[in-house]
Amino acid sequence: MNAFDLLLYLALATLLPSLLAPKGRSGGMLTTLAYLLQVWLLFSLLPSVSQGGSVAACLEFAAFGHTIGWQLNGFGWFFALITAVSALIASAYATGGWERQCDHASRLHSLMALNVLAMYLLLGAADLISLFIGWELVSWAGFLLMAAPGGQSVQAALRYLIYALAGALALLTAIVLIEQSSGTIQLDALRGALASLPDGLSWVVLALVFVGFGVKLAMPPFHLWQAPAYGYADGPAAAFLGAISSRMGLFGLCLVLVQMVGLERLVGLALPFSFFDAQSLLAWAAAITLIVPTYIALTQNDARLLLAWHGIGQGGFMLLGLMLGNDLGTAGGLLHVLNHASYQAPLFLAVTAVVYRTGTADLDRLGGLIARMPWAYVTLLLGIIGLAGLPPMNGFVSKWLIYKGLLDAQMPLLFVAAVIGTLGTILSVYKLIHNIFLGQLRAEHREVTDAPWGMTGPMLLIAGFAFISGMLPGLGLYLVEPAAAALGLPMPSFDLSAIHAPNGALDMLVVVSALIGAIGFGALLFLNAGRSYRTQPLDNYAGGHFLTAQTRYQYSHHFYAGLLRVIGPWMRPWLVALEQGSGHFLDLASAASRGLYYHNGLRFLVFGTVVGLLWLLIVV
Amino acid sequence: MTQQAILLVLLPLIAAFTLTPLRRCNPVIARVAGPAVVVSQVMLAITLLLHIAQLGPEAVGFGGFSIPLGIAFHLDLVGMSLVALAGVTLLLLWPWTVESDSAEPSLYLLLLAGASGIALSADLFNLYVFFEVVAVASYGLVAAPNSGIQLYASIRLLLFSAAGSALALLGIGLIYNLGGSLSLAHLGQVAAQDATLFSSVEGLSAFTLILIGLGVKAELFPANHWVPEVYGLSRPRVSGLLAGLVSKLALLILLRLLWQLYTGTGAEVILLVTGLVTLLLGELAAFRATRLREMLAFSSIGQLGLLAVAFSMGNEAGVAAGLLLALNHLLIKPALFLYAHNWRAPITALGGQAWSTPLASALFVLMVLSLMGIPPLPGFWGKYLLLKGVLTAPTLGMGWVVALILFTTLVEMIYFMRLLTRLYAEKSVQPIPPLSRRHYAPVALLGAGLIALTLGMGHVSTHLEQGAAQLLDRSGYRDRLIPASLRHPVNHFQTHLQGTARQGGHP
Amino acid sequence: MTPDLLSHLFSIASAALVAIGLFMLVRSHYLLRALLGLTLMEAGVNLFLVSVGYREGAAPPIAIDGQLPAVMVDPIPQALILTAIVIGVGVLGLALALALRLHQSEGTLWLPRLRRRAQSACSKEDAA
Amino acid sequence: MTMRRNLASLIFTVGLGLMLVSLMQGSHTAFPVEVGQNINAAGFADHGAANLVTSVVLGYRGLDTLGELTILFVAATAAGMVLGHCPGGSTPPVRGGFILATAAELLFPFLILLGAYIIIHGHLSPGGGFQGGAVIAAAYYVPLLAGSGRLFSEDTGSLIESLAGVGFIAIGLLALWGGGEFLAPLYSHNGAPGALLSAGTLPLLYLAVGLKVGSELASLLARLGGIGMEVDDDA
Repeated sequence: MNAFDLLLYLALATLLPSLLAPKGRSGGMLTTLAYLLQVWLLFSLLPSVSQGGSVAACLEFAAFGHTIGWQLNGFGWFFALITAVSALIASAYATGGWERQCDHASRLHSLMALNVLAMYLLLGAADLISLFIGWELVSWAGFLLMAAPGGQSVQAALRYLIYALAGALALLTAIVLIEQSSGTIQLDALRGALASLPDGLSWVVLALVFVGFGVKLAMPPFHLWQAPAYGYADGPAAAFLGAISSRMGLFGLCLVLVQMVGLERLVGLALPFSFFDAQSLLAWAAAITLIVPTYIALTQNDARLLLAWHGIGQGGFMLLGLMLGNDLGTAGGLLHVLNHASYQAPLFLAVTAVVYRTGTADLDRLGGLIARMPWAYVTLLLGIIGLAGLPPMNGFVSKWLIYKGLLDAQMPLLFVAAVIGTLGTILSVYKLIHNIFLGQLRAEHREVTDAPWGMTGPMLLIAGFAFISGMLPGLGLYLVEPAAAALGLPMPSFDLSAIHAPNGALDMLVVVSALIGAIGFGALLFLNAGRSYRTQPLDNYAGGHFLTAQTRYQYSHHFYAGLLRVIGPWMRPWLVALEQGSGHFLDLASAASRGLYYHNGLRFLVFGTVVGLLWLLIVV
Repeated sequence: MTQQAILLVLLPLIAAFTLTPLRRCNPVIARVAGPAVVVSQVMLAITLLLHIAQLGPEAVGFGGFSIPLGIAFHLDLVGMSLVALAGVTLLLLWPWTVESDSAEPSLYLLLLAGASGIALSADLFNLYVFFEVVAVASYGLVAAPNSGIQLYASIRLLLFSAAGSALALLGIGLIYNLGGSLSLAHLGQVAAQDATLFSSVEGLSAFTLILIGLGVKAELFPANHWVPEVYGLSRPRVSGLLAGLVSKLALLILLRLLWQLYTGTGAEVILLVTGLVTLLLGELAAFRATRLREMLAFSSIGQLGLLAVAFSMGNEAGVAAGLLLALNHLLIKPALFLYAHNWRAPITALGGQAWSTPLASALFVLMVLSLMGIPPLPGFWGKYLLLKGVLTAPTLGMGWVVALILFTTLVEMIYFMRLLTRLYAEKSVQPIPPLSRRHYAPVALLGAGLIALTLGMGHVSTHLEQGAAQLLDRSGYRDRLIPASLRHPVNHFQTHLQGTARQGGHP
Repeated sequence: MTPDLLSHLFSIASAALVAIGLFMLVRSHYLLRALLGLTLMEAGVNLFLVSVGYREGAAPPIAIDGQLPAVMVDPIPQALILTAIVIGVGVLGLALALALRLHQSEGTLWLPRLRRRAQSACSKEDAA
Repeated sequence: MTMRRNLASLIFTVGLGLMLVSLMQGSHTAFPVEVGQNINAAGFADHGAANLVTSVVLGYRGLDTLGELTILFVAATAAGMVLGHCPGGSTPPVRGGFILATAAELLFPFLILLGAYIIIHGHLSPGGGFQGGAVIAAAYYVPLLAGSGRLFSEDTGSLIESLAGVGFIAIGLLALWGGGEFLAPLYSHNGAPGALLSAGTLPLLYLAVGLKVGSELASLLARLGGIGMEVDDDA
């Protein structure tokens, strides 16, 4: 019984408290405590998984000539840690007060615990079958968590599940192909095993794997499901899902692309009649993932959907970094997983806190809450700075690494694409913070206060971590190291605050002190600039005329009207139309074949006989 | 020991023959006699199954004639397991509650006798006869409640099935015409000596005719139009029996024929195409089904098509996949039909019904998930092996087959998921009373069987592979069934008797 | 009649019976006529089976005064059709019984009408 | 329209027939038959039955015969279940008049006798249990048609049915438990070939078949005949 076994048992036991004590807060508290224990257990596993080591679980069974087991290595450990911490924060947040407004809190807790268990089973897979089992479990657990609130979330979750199941089928096919071509399903034995596949088969496997894992990563054209599914989930669940769930796709993709196929092979796999190879194709897919959902986020009017759309784009960043194969790209891609979790969770939690108090996430019906909910504002501010990838937050570090990696790998076009993506991010997160916290306060929100400390505490905690790990990126990179080692990818040298690249280093302490210096300078200017006029946030004015609270401040609606007039024609929802169209087609085909069965069927028997015999007479 | 195998047919037969007079003498004994006989039959089957699992398959001749002259049984893992499963299924779905003068128990026993014969017989015409026993018994079972429109269901089944049987008999005649024998092993030997014999137009036409004829019961495409109406009208137990058990019996005959006679003749392609069309039409039709029953009927068609595709691969993985999927379907479909009896309302009116019976609904979900092929339930292993089988099959164009399988599986997943989300929706319009006890018991037992199968998959997998290997083992089948001296039929018992007669006279 | 035609007479007759039987089975909207078609079909198949065992100039496989004829037809198909005929009789008997009952309860044996009723029964059965 | 459909159907049927003819042809050209010839060669010695078809029906393919009896039994049981007990009362629905009724009464013993003869000589000459059983069933059905009121007694019928069926199986099992295989011939040469008492247990088996077929067909016909049916106005 090693720590990994304990972790699995503990994850299983985490399901229990809220099942056994469906009423009251004791269930939630015990669950949170269990997550804390899981985090501690994971840290105790660190020595054994660093340097490419791994820990095998005693959970094992045999079927059809295969031994199916579980084994955690550094790569899985890295994701598992993020999972456990995200669950801890979300659970603490829910227990801390959010669940007072929720009638299915115990269901939420147990479903989140189920998700964590499923993710451990996926991340600790030792072979392709256990990987698939974990994958399906994650999909189903995710579906249940998304559907927990009922109503429109069920439809969104169902849509997700259909995408996920389609992906899983593609994945299963890929697994069978891999098993057949290499004769083994053990992940350890498969390291580099796919490098020698013939080109045609390689493309097939790559395509299937891309569909399989790409669905979870919501890479276009499979991106339609994610935003509503995450956005309409319960707030803490959305934070958890947004922080880690779709990263499982990245995990799987890396496992196949980096570990089994190898990036050298990807570079060597040229697409006929074009100048693309598999690596650049994937990198461009990542870049599209980065850009398209980000600009869709721009048009959203629901804060939760806006955030969820953003989460997709950031996944593109991670994949882009990992596809580079150089040390900076790897470090950036993996670090971005951690960093994204550390700011996406507080963003969702802050928005949830706003919803908790105001009852709406509609960006057209919020505003001016900065004075009413200052802590939520701080959290959201830290989060969006991270999301936009600006200093001093940790998002800046990972994005810097990726930009630098792109330039090092001499991919200027992709660099431009990444910058365009970041631009979109900045624009839309500004819309987010403006429409919620700045501008005119709405009259019905006059009495709103900050969320209870039980909720504010966890979200500030994690936002604080995002800030500190931005200042000291070595903290995050220290956790990334085992993952890169397990994948066999290079890492740049780093210390607590600085990353050393061959042509130019990044020392975040310097960046942060410069920034603080600049802010201090600005503050000095502001404080010495003389008396300022303070207005009530309920007040409004235009052209020097003071207006009352009844007159709406207009700029929150159609926020980027000018920009959208420019890019709007590019954003036709043709994929949505395609999705609906295939649904209609299925309906039509179904009606046709159903109609076939309500006729005098003997005719078909005879026609079938005749046609069969005739065919034989002609062919044989 | 293995000579007792004939008792698997005879026991239920004797019971069925004597049940009517017995009922007149003592109704109480008559009530328990049926189940008791089935139990003893199952026990005998399990004993023989263990015997075979240890010592390998065996052939059993009848009448003391050398085998091509007479009829023989071939006892292998798959056949024996099917006998045992048939007994268990019938026991689970036993008509405990019918009035005492109903003949339904007799029909159940006769069905069991026929099923045992089909599972074991190695003679083409004998298979046909036992198949007819099963078929006629199923007409009776569908008609049993005796109300007007159910009689129509029975007639419809009868018309299809009888037309199919005539075509199949024509096919058997063609085969006899070509090969000059009815013993599968002997025909296999003839086919091995003359490879062109069964790949000729006549040979393949015979296969096609038999495929269509048996396809009526195996729910394969051109002959499965009776399915939605009959399953929609007949009682859930009977629908479950037809979809779960009878269809597998028909398929087993086809498989024995395919692998003993038609290996490498192109007959696999015929089965494959039939299976694919069946699969596609069934799953697509189920997509828009308005009622659970209808959905199950069409999904059953789809599943049977999938089985045909799996078996047509003719490699060990494909056959093992087919066997596992068949077992899965056999465990699940009867239970689902029992649920459907309760949830008769249109699917749109079933919102939130699952909450009123949490445990039974959880079992329902488990079964549906296994049908969809979600790990680690047996259905998943079936799909996995199926893909493995298709991707190792030497035939060209398997990519399309895979694509079709994946597409139909997805369609299946979508309609089942729509159903499940509706069942677990928030609002419950008017709660439907929970499953009655006589339905609950078989459902629970079948669910327990499914869980046991899931947990014991490691153990089952070796037997599945063995069973698949035995089904595909042509030379072993022949060696077991045909004695070394084929040309000189020896009658041991007979010569023994003749000897005594010559020596010392005979009474 | 030429011997060539004679040797094909069996197959032509049985094929004709099967084809006509199948045609009747499919096209008949009246149950009893469909059953007649079924019977014709079975007759055709049985005829074919018997013809399979036929040899030119062969005698029936029956010993007369303890002596078997030199050339005999194949006895197996004869045994087979004996079985097949009885099966056919059984099925036909059951079908007629069903038809009688159906006529008593539904008042018609007109298949399209019955099918319509069955379909509507399928779809409104939950009312109970 | 109808004309055109009929023409299409005609062409279709002819085409199907031609296709079937082409399949059924060539039957006697390549005929590697061994089984039939072997039976012709060995059957007489194996069973001592002058009618080789009988030794196939009851000996070599005895299991088929059992199956076929089973089918008849299933059909009769199912039909009985569908039709119910003695429907339409004990009197036949049609009264045939004096001449018909008397003739049917007179015919009855002769038909029974003929049936019995066919059954008992099944192993010697064309005929046997099925044919004889059918004649016996007719003996009960003719009076029914003639309306003389003689209805087959269902209770006796089912008793004979089950006894005959069990008897057939018992003869088979006797061989199994005697150390041989199911349905192995017992005492094959207890009489001269061609004599009435010959061919071992085959006559006994045929007797069981004859009784079973006779009683089942008779009860089936009795049940069918017991129900009156009006002329269908739809047809």
